[in-house]
Amino acid sequence: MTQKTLDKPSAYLSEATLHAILRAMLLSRRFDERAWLLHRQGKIVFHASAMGHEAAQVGAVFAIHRGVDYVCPYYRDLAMMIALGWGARALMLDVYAKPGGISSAGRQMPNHFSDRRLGVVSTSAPVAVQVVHAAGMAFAIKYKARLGLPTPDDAPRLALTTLGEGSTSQGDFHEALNWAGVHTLPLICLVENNGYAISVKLQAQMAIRDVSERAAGYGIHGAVVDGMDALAVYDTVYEAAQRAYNGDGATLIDAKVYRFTPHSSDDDDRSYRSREEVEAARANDPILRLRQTLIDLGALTAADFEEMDAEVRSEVDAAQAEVEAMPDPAPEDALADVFAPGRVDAWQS
Amino acid sequence: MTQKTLDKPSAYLSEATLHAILRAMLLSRRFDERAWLLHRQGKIVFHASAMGHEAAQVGAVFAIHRGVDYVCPYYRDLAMMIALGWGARALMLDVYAKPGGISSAGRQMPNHFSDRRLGVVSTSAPVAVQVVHAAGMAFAIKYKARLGLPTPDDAPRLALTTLGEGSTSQGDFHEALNWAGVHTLPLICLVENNGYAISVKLQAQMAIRDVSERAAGYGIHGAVVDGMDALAVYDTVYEAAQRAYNGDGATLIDAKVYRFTPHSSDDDDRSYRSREEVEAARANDPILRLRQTLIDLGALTAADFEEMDAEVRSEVDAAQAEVEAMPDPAPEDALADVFAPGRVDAWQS
Amino acid sequence: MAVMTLIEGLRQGMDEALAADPRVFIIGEDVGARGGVFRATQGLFDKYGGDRVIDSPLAESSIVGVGIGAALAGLLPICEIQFADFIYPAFNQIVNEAARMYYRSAGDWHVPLVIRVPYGGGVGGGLYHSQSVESLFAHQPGLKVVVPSTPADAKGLIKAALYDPNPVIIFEPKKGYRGIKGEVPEGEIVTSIGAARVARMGGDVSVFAYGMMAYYAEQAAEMVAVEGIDAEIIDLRTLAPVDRESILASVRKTGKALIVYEDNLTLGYGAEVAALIADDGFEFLDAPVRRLAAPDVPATPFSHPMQDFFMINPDKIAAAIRELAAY
Amino acid sequence: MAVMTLIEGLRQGMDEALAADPRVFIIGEDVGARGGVFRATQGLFDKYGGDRVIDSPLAESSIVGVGIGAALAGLLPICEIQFADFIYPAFNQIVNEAARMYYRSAGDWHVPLVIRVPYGGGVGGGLYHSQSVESLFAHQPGLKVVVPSTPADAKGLIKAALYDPNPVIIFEPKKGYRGIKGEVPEGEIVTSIGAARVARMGGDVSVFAYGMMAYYAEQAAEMVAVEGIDAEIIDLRTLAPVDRESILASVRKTGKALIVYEDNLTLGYGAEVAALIADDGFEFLDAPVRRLAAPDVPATPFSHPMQDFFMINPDKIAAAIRELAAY
Ligand SMILES: Cc1ncc(C[n+]2csc(CCOP(=O)(O)OP(=O)(O)O)c2C)c(N)n1
Ligand SMILES: Cc1ncc(C[n+]2csc(CCOP(=O)(O)OP(=O)(O)O)c2C)c(N)n1
Ligand SMILES: [Mg+2]
Ligand SMILES: [Mg+2]
Repeated sequence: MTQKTLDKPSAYLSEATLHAILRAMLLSRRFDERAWLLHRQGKIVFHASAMGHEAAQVGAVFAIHRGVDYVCPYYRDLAMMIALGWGARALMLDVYAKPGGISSAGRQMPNHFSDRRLGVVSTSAPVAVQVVHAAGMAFAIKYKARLGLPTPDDAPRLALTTLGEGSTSQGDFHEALNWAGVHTLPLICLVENNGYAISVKLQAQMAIRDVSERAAGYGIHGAVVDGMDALAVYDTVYEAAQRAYNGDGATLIDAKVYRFTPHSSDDDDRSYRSREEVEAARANDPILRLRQTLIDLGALTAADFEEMDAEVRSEVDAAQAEVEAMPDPAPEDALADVFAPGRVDAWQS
Repeated sequence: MTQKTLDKPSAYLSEATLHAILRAMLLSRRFDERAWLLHRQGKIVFHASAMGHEAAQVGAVFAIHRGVDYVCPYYRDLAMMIALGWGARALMLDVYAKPGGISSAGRQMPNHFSDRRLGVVSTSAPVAVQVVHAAGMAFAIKYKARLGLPTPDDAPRLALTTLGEGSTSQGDFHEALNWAGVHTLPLICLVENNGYAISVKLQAQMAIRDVSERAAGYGIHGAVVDGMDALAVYDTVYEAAQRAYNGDGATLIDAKVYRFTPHSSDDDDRSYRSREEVEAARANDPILRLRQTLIDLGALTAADFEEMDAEVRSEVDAAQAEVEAMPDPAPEDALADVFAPGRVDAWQS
Repeated sequence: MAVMTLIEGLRQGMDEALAADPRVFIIGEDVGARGGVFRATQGLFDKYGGDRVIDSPLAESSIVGVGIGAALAGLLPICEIQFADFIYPAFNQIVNEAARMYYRSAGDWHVPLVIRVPYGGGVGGGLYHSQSVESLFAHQPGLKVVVPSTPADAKGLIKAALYDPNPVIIFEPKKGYRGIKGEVPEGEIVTSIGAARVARMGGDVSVFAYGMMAYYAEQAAEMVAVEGIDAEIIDLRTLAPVDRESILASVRKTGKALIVYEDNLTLGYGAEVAALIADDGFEFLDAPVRRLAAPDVPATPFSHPMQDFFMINPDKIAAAIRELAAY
Repeated sequence: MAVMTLIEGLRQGMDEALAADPRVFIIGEDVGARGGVFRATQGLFDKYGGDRVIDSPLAESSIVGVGIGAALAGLLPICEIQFADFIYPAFNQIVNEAARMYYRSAGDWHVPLVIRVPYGGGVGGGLYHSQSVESLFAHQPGLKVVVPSTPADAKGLIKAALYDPNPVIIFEPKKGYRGIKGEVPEGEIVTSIGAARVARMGGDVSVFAYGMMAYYAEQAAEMVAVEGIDAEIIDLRTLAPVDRESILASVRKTGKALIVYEDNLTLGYGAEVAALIADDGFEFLDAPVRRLAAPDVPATPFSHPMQDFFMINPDKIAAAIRELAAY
């Protein structure tokens, strides 16, 4: 722990927190690997991976007020859900589409996350819509402060939203960031830039190198970060979060990552990228990088890592065993929850 | 005509062309004034003005291949239509909604221009949609060239599209310019920036000063121009046109103008801007500025201008007299033209 | 009771809501100093300030999407779409997001959003300032869709929409904004969403309509009354959820159903009403289920002769009632 | 004649069009090297190159809007929307622009655009990979909407759409992409837009359906045939314009109409068919006009028990036929 003198926020992270970051990434990875296995075994019908994105997702979440600030994630954010507080069981409920699933009780495909208690807004599939919701939530934060509405001490103070670089081509991305600029909103828009939108390469998606080049056009801040480096992501998002908390507006972050797996279990990526490319990228594994960083810092031993790994693996095992045995939703559950009952006052949040 | 030594394309314009530019602006103005009068007299039910935008519209059109290159205009572009070849009669048919109207034979409100022979695509009302169409037309130009499809010598080589600054907030604006960047399209997007979207000020629309600051985010060129100076607009659009013709891609131009009138005949601008502001802006009249420039250049006398003015006024008078006397569309015309008949081959353009 | 116009009823409803609950705010194009292009929000900016009555950027998807986010965060937004014709850019946010949020989160998140949308023709607005788009939204489970045709319902429905924890779209018949006048009770009134209104009792023919067409249908009923035809006029008022019972009760009584709407015939809202009657009301029917609607052309033409040809009016409704009565 | 799957029919149609006319090109997400997420365009990128089979940015409004512009400029674009659920961002371009261009320019500009859209449920796609959205578009005059339910029609309709000078949307029942097989004539075949297909002649009950539901209805008809119920199956095939005559002719014969669609009941496409029959076919009717459709919940749930509850299948159709036959 010799880096404390450096002027980067991650240098002040406690060993416990560093371990928590690493553990979230590792649990995500082990769950993710298991899900592919379950898919191959025909036990689940769909999965989409965070593999390669873990540092970006976890590093970001640790830099905000976790579980309090609003989060509008996208389908690839399973490591983010873990960083926010989910365990393997919650993820398992989703992939098995069990009635107890927090996200949707089996209504939505896996990866369409939701957890109101953690401030995580229900994810749909049409891309980029969540960026507008996040702008609206950030708007609400500012509105409440301005109007002096009663807000608990631990109220959300920013909204974090994520999307893939391909999804930035949507009009909604533009409209949301424009609102963020006009209203100086406490918003962080984190682009998990893996260079592909399913098969479509970055170059077919935009004529610029960094998505953050668009920030200036909205009068907001922009940043680029190595999304395979959890602590670098932490530092960048931390800075963006301070900006948001201090009323200095929104930040658009381009986090360079790589998707180690096909787009989803429905995809076959051989038609559009070479095995060599994938192998080369896999060498830059964000988990192994953080492991090494922590070892170099003296904050972790190889044995610690093995222990942590064994522990998360058994969490995944236990979750699978428990959830697999659960009953499926009742068919008629399809009819529930079309309209919220009651009157608005009862819903005060 | 002493400026020919300056390195600006407008310095090479012939006296006849300079007169044509001025005349188009003047005819637009006189028609525009008449339309407001007709509206007050209850003879027509709607009008929206180009007053204050004439230099931007006419200067732009003279810098492209007029009547050949594609144009996707917006509702404020009446001076642009004149520059493209329309007379007062064509505009009059639209405001009176007569069956002979080129734009729509009375189907659309006035200001929803269309003229296929001039390459002008039918304008609708939802803002910014035309920017995407223009990108598609620019795409078609490039496609035909790449595929070696037979194109006449006088085929369009670029698409020019216009919109107000408020309309740049729409997602379609973003999506269109992104295509232009990705495909290096021969497109010119001219923003007629009058600082208001009906009542909404620029500052409520975007957190930047110049719309063209967005160009970099799409990997296209950006430019700002004094939109009250016809020759400056000509120069800027000329450069953008050369870029398009040469395969060097698209340009986003922010032309600073002012709307001298309310948004339309349905608007009352007193609620949102002061009379002082409007009067001050009117002092910077683009027509009087060009008149003075040409007089200074020795390309026009005050008497020339008076003669030109008398001539355009009588064109407006004659158009009104003729069109007012025409019969309205037959009620059942409402049923025609739902579907184009025939097969696609017959439609080859 | 005060007599006021439909738009005054709306404005009063919003005014009272803004006064009563700081969570309520308005966003939309020109809703601020300009008071809206129809003046629906006139005076509210001066009264409540720019923090509560907010001019948005010109971008409908974000007007609704920001509204959704704010609603999720506990506020009560009223989003104004300037004309129904311009609601399509927000279609994805309304249909895929607002309408599905409660269902997809299994009741965890809800979206108490109100969307106000002036709609309808006969105002010289041409293809893009006249559209009736309600059937597209009444088709979406998870959305409530209401249409006032009286000033009291204008106020009562906007209140009901604000109290509803679900997204509610109010389609406002803009031709009636100033033309439709009526009494509005003082203070709090809430029109219950899901209940039709019997605008006129009658025994010969049932006419189902809403918005401007309900207003016209009442006029048409008076025209045919002097000829001895007794039409019952049902103002459907809430299109989603629809009041099946009131519809079927009326058809049971008259045996004849005419549905009037100003949208295009094919798959306009009246198609569902006709289909519902043709199934559950079949045994009551003494005549074909008739629909009177705009022809299937892309939208209302601008020129007056064409517009009048396209639009439904009291005379056309009276003629359709007569024809059905004579069946 | 070759036997092929529905998706092969589509692909062959596109392949022949690309070969025959250089104005034809394809844009969409992943249509290039990937061959589309369903492989509808597989091999076409290799055969015709990246200038003709073009991966677009991930932005549906621009996929359609660029298609409109290219069509206006004389090209013949085929725009692929990856899933029907993602068509809403393009709603404004399709409805306000493509559908109204010819009308609003009084016939001056036309938009020969083809939009391909995989739709429908039963594929484990949950709320956002299962939607049926055809009624929203069949409601729009100026748009043609077709739905193949056989490989021959898949090819014939894509050809017809390409030859049509108007915008045509092809909704492709994705669950049948590989499951539906059939003979496809060699070479040029064109299915006429506006004509329904009598998939099975029968005298007891008329069943109107399209896409996967037409395929299922044929199966259901065989199930009830052994019980002595003779159902006529009409594959509507072109939803706009609709084939009124074929619908009415069938009802005249059987006196009983069942309309089957997998969209939500309320204001799904079958509402229009029911309404049409309840008016022009009223005198032929011996029974209520029945509709069998998905319940009015926001969209298909993911979990299999719930999905199966939501979806229409041959058993449910057979049960509805039996019930109507017994009326
Ligand atoms: C509006 C919309 N269109 C199409 C899709 C289908 N789709 C799902 S993910 C995806 C690619 C997204 O790429 P990117 O944004 O780069 O995110 P990544 O998956 O690479 O993390 C596409 C096209 C969708 N979900 N939404
Ligand atoms: C999608 C859409 N929403 C709303 C409108 C209504 N409307 C018409 S013009 C206008 C303001 C446009 O302002 P700007 O783009 O700056 O152009 P200007 O009129 O100032 O030239 C608005 C809100 C519209 N036409 N289209
Ligand atoms: Mg990506
Ligand atoms: Mg403006």
